[in-house]
Amino acid sequence: MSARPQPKLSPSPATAAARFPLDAATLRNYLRQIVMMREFERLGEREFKSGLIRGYYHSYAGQEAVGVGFVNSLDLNRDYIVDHYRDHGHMLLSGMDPERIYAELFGRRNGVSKGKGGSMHMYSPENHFLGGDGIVGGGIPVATGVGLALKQQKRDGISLSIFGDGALDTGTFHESLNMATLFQVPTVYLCINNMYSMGTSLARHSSMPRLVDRAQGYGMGTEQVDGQDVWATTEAAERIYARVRKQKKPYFVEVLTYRYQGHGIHDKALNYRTLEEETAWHERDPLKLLSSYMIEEKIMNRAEIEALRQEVVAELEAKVEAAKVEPEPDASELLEDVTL
Amino acid sequence: MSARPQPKLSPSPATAAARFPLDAATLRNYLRQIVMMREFERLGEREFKSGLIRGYYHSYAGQEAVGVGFVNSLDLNRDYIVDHYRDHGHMLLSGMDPERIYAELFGRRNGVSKGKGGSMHMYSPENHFLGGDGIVGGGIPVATGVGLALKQQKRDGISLSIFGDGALDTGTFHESLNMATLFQVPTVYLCINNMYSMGTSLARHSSMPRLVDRAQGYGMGTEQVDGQDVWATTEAAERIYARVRKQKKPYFVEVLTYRYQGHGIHDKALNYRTLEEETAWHERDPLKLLSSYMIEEKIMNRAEIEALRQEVVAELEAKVEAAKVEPEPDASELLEDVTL
Amino acid sequence: MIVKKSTHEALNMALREEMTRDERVVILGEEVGQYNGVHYVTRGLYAEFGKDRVMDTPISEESFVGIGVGMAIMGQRPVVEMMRMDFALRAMDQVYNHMAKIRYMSGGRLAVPMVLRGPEGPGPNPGLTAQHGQQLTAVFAHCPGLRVVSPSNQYDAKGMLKAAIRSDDPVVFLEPGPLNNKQGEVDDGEYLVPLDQADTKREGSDITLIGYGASVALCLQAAHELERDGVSAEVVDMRCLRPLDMAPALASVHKTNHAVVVDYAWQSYGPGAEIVARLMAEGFWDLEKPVTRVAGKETPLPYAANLEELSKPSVEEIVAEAKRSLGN
Amino acid sequence: MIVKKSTHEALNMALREEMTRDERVVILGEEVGQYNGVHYVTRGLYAEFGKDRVMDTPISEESFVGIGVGMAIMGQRPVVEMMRMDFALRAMDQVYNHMAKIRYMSGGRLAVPMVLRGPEGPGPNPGLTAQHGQQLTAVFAHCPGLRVVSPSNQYDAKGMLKAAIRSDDPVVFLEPGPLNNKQGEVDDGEYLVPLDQADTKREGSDITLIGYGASVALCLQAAHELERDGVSAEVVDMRCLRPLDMAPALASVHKTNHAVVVDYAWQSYGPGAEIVARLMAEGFWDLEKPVTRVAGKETPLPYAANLEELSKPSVEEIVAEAKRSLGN
Ligand SMILES: Cc1ncc(C[n+]2csc(CCOP(=O)(O)OP(=O)(O)O)c2C)c(N)n1
Ligand SMILES: Cc1ncc(C[n+]2csc(CCOP(=O)(O)OP(=O)(O)O)c2C)c(N)n1
Ligand SMILES: [Mg+2]
Ligand SMILES: [Mg+2]
Repeated sequence: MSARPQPKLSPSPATAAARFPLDAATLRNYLRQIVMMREFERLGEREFKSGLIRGYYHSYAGQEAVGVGFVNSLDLNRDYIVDHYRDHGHMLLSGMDPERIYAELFGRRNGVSKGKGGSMHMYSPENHFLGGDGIVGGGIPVATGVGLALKQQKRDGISLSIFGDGALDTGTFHESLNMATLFQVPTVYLCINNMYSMGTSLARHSSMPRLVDRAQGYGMGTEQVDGQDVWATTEAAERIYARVRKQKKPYFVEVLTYRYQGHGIHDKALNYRTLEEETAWHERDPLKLLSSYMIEEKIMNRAEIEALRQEVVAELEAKVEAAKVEPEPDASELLEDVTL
Repeated sequence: MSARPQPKLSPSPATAAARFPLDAATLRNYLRQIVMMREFERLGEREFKSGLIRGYYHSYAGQEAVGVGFVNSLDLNRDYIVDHYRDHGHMLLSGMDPERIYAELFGRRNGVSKGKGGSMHMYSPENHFLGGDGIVGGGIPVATGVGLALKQQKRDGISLSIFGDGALDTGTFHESLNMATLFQVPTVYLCINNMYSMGTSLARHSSMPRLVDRAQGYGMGTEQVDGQDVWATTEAAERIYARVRKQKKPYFVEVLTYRYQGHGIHDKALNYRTLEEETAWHERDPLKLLSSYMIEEKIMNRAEIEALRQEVVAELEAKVEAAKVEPEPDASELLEDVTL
Repeated sequence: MIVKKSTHEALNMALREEMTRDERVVILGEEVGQYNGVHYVTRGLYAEFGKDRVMDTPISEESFVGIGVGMAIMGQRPVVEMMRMDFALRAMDQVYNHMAKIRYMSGGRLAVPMVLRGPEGPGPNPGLTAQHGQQLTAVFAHCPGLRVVSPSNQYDAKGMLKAAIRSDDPVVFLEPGPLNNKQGEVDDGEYLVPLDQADTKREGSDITLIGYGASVALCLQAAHELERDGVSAEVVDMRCLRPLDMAPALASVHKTNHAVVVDYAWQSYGPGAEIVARLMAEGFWDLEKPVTRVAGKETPLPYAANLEELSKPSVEEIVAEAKRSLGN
Repeated sequence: MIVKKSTHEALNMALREEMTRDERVVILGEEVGQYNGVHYVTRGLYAEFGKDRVMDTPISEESFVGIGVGMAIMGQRPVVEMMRMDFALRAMDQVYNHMAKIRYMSGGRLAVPMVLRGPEGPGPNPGLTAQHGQQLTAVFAHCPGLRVVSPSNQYDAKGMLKAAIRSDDPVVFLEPGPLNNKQGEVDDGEYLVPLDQADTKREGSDITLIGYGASVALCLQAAHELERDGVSAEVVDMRCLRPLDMAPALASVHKTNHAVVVDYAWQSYGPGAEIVARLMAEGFWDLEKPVTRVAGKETPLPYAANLEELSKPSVEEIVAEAKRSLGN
C-alpha cells in the first residue's frame, strides 16, 4: 500500500493560527461544535446498539474540522447545502436542532423527516439543508441544479455539494462538473477524502492518488486542503466562497481527513486498515489540535474544556431522552406525502 | 464561437511522409480504402433516400484517415474493436464484406446481424468487430471488459474502444477509464473528435476545448493526433499499440477530424456550423491530402486514381444490387435469438 | 379556437404557453435549443426565450435529470427532455431515487415539481431498432412518487403537458413516438386536461378495447373494422398510468362484459398486466370471458421492415382477439 | 449430504463450486473481495481464488456491469454483484441495452453469459429506507433477453445460482434480502435447479397462494395459519419470473379455484400483476373468485419501525384475503 496518501504534513496550529488568526470567541465556538458533533455520534452509536436506531449509521467522528470550516463559512441565509449520507455533523452545523435529528434517527413523527427518512434522508429547507442522500454521487447533480436555480433566480447564494472520495468514481461527478463549468453555476464541490470508500482504500479505487489531479478535466479551479486543522479549512472555505460568489463559477476542493469509525456501524472489523495508520491520524485529531492550541494560548484550560464537554453531553443526553419519548408516526402517515 | 478548435495545422503530407515513410503499396491500399469508405457512404445515403434503408444513417465521410491509421494498425487476429454507431468505415477496414453490411442496412436475413440489428448494431466476431452501439458512451465499458477478458485469458491482444467527442460527457467514459487504470487493461480509448456532438459544438458541450485535457485524471498516457493525415494516424496508432501491448496499460488518444455530413441523414440543415469552417476542413480532406501527395510523388496519377474510384464504385454497386435481391428474414426469425 | 396541429406542434404550444405564463418554467435537454429539438417539440423556444430558459445539455442524462431535481426543489419548474425515452435508462437512479422519492423521504418538506418528457416506442420513423424504440412505460409507472401519463391525441397532448408543468408532483410525460407527426384537433386557447382521469374515446356496447398512448389509435381503427362486422366496440384511453384511473374501464366492462387490452410495450410485466389485474380484482363479476392482451412481441425491436411490423401490436390482432372473446 | 446453511452460505457454496469447476467464472463488485462481501455472499473467495478472479470495483455500477458484458462476449463467465439491487438503477442502460439485447441485435452471433446478482427488498436488516430497500423485480422481468429468477429458500438459492452461472443467457439473479441470513437445508453436493420451472412448495386443496422470493415464506406461514382454521392452502413458488412458468399455478388453481398473489414489490405494475394477468388469460374458467393481490404498499420504504412494518405484505393480510376469497 505504498501509494496510500499519508496525512498531509501541515504547520503546527500555532503557525496556522499565525497565518490565519481566529479570535478566541470563534475558537471557543468551534471547539464546542467539534465536541458536539463528536458526542452526538457517540450517543447515536450507543442508541443504535441499544436497538433504538436501525438501518444505517455513518459516523462523522474524525472529520469535524471539515464541517467547521466549510459549513460555518457559508451564509445559510442565501447559500444551500446538498450532502451525502455522512450528514449528522453538517446538519448540526447548519443549525438544526439535535433533538429533531435524534427523533428522526428514532423514527419519530417529529423527526426532521417525520420519521420517514432516517439517517441518510433528512431535509431542512429552513436551514437550507437540502438533504443527505443514500446514493453515492447522487447528490452531485442535485447540488448543481440548486446552483443553477440560484443563478436563474438571480439570487446571490452559492450551493455546496458534499461527497466522499468514493463519489469521484461515479459518472455523475464527471457529468456534473462538466456541466457546472458549461453553465457557470456557483457551486462548490467539496470532496471529503477520508482515504476510504467503505473498505476500499484510495489506492484501490482511484486511478490517481491525489483527487485534485482527477478533477483537472473540468476547467474549474481546484485545490487540496488539510482537513484536520480548523484554521486551514476556515481559511480555504472563506477564500473559496468569496471567489465563487464573485466569479459565479464552480470550484472543486479536496479535503484530506479520516473517519475514525468503520464505514457504517456494521463495519467493525476494519481489516482493511492498520493500527499505525489510525494512530497517525489520531495524532492530528482535529479536537486535539484545536484544544491543545487553546490550552497553549491560554484561551481555555483543560478543566474548562472538560466542563464544556460535559455540558454538551448533558445537553445531548437531554435531547436523546426527549426524542425517545416522542410518539412514532401515526399509521395513517404511511400513505401521506406521496400521490396514490 | 472563438473557443472552437480549428483544424490542427500539421506539416504538409510531404513532411509527414518524410517523418514516417509509408511505401507505395501501402499508400495505394490506403487510398483504395478511403475511396471505398467514402463511396460506401455515398451509395448508402442514396439507398436511404430511395427508401431501402430506414431508421438511422451516420456517415463516416471525412473521418477516413482515422480508421486507416487506427484500424489497419491493429492485428485483428488477436485484437478487438468495440465501436459506436458511426461504424461503417471501421467495419470495412476490419475486413467485413460490404455486401453483408449493405444487406444488413437493407434488413436482409443474410445481413451481418440477420437483419435484426441495422446500421448501429452489427457484430462480426470472425473479424473481431464486437459491435457498433447506439448508446453514446455505451461501448466504453464493454471495450474495457473486452480488455479485461484478454488479460484474464492471458491472451496478448488489445481492445480498441472507439467513440466520439460527445461520449466524453457521459459517466461511463469517466468510470471506465478509472477502472482501466486500476485493473491495468490493454485498451486504447480512441476519441474521434469531429468537433460536434450532433448539433452541439465542442465549445458548447465540453468544459475544456482540448479533450486530451479532459482525460488527464485517469493516470494513463494521452495524446492528440491530427486525424486528416494517414501518416500521422498510422504513426500514432503503431506507436500507441506497441506501447499498450508492451506495458499492458490503457491509453487515451484524441484524433481531430470532421464529419462532412449532418449528424445523421435526417440532419440536413447544419444551421450550427458555417460554410467557412466546412471549407477549411475540406481543404485538409484526407483523400485530397493523400492523393495529391501520391500524384506529386508519382505513385499514381490523377487518371489512375479516378480509375480506381470507378472500379471501387462498380464493385460496391454490384454489392448493393446483390444485397437488394437477397430475401428478408423469415417471419419465424422474429422470435429467434432471444429466450422466450 | 380548434385548429389542426401535429402532436409535436401541440406539445410546443403547451410549452410556449406555460413558459410565457410562468418564468420558472425552463427546458433542459440535448439539442432542445439551438438545434430546435430533434422531434421538433421545442422548436422556436430557444429563439423566443433565450439560452437561460432553453438549455442545451451535453450527453449526460443522469446528471441533467439530477440538475432538474435540484432546480425543482428550489422552486423552478424544469421540463427535462429525453431525446428518446430509452435514454432515461441512463437516468433511472435520479428518476427512481431522487425525482420520485424526495418528497416522501423529506416527510413532505420538499416538492419536486418537474416534468421528464420525451418520445417512446417504435416511431415516429421506422427502423429505430433495439436501443431507440423501446416503450418503457411500465418501468416508470411502477415507481411510487411519480405521476406517469401518456396522451393518445393532440388535444390531450397539449392539455396534459400544461397540467404536468403545473403539477407539484414530478411527472413522467411519455410521448407516443408513433404519434409525433400525426395531426389532429387542438384548442389554441387555454385549457388543461387532468392527470388522473382515463377517458372513453368511443362509445360501444359489445366489447371494450383498452389502450393508452399510441395503442388507442389501433383500438379506434379496430373498433371501426369491427363495426363493419356488426360489433360495437367501446374504446377506453387509460391516459394516466400512475395513478391509474380504472373507473371508465370498469364502467365499460360492466356494460360490455368483454375486454381486450392493447399495448405497444412488451406484454410480460407491461402496463397491460396491471390493467388486466385491476379488471380481475374489480370487474371480475362483469366479465363473460377472460380479458386478454394484444401487445408488443417479447423481443428487442428488430430492424428489418417485416420483422419490425410483426413485432408491433396490429389492428388485425385486436379484431381477431375481440372476435374470439365474443365467440364469433 | 443435506446440511443446514444460511442463504448467503448457500450462495457462497454455489460460487465456490462454480469457480472451482470453471476458471472463466470471475466475480466483480464493490467490496466483494478483500472486505469479503457486505452480505457475506463472496466470503473467503478472494483469499481462495485471488484478486484476478474476485475483483473489487470502485463505485461505478454502470461501467462495471458494462465490463461484465464485455467479458461475457469474450467467453468469460462474469458474476457481477450489486451491493444492493437498488444500485442497478445506475446500470439500467447496460442491463437493458447491452446485457439483454446484444444476443438479439447481433442476430445470435454473440452470447452474453453473465449473472447480475444482489439482494433486493426490505432486508436482511430493518431500516434500509427508501433508496436501499426496493424490490425492482418487475423492472428486470419486463426486459426481453434476460432471464430473471429469485429463489425462495436456501436449496434453490444454491442450485439456481449454479444454473445461472452455467446459462448462456444473461441472468438477473435476485436474492431476497429478508432471506439472506435465514437458515435452511442445502445439499452440499453437486446439483442444479432449472431456471424455467416454478415449483409447488406446499400442497393444498382449497386455495392457491402464489409468491416468489421472500413472499413464499409469508405464503407458507399463512398456509400454516389457515390450516388451523380448516383451510387447506397450496403454495406455488414462481421462482422464475422471466420466462415465467405458469404451469404449476394453473394446475393448482384448476384444483382450488381460488388464488391470492403475494409480493413484496409495489403492487401497481409489480410482478404480481403479470401473474394475475396470466391467470386471467389461462385460468379464468377455473376461478370461482377473482384473484387478488397482497403486496408492498405504494410508497418509498419508510424508516420508522411501525411504518416499515405496515409497508410490507403481512401474513395477516394474506390470511384475511384468502378467507375473503373463500367467503368465510
Ligand atoms: C450507487 C451506490 N453504490 C454503492 C453504495 C454503497 N456505499 C455506500 S457508501 C459507500 C462508500 C462511499 O465512500 P465515500 O464516497 O468515500 O464516502 P465516505 O463513506 O467515506 O464518507 C458505498 C460503496 C451506495 N450507497 N450507492
Ligand atoms: C445515451 C444517449 N443519449 C443521446 C443519444 C442521441 N445521440 C446519438 S449520437 C449523439 C451525438 C454524439 O456525438 P459524438 O459522440 O461526438 O459522435 P459523432 O456522432 O460525432 O460521431 C447523440 C446526442 C444517444 N444515442 N445515446
Ligand atoms: Mg471516503
Ligand atoms: Mg462528434
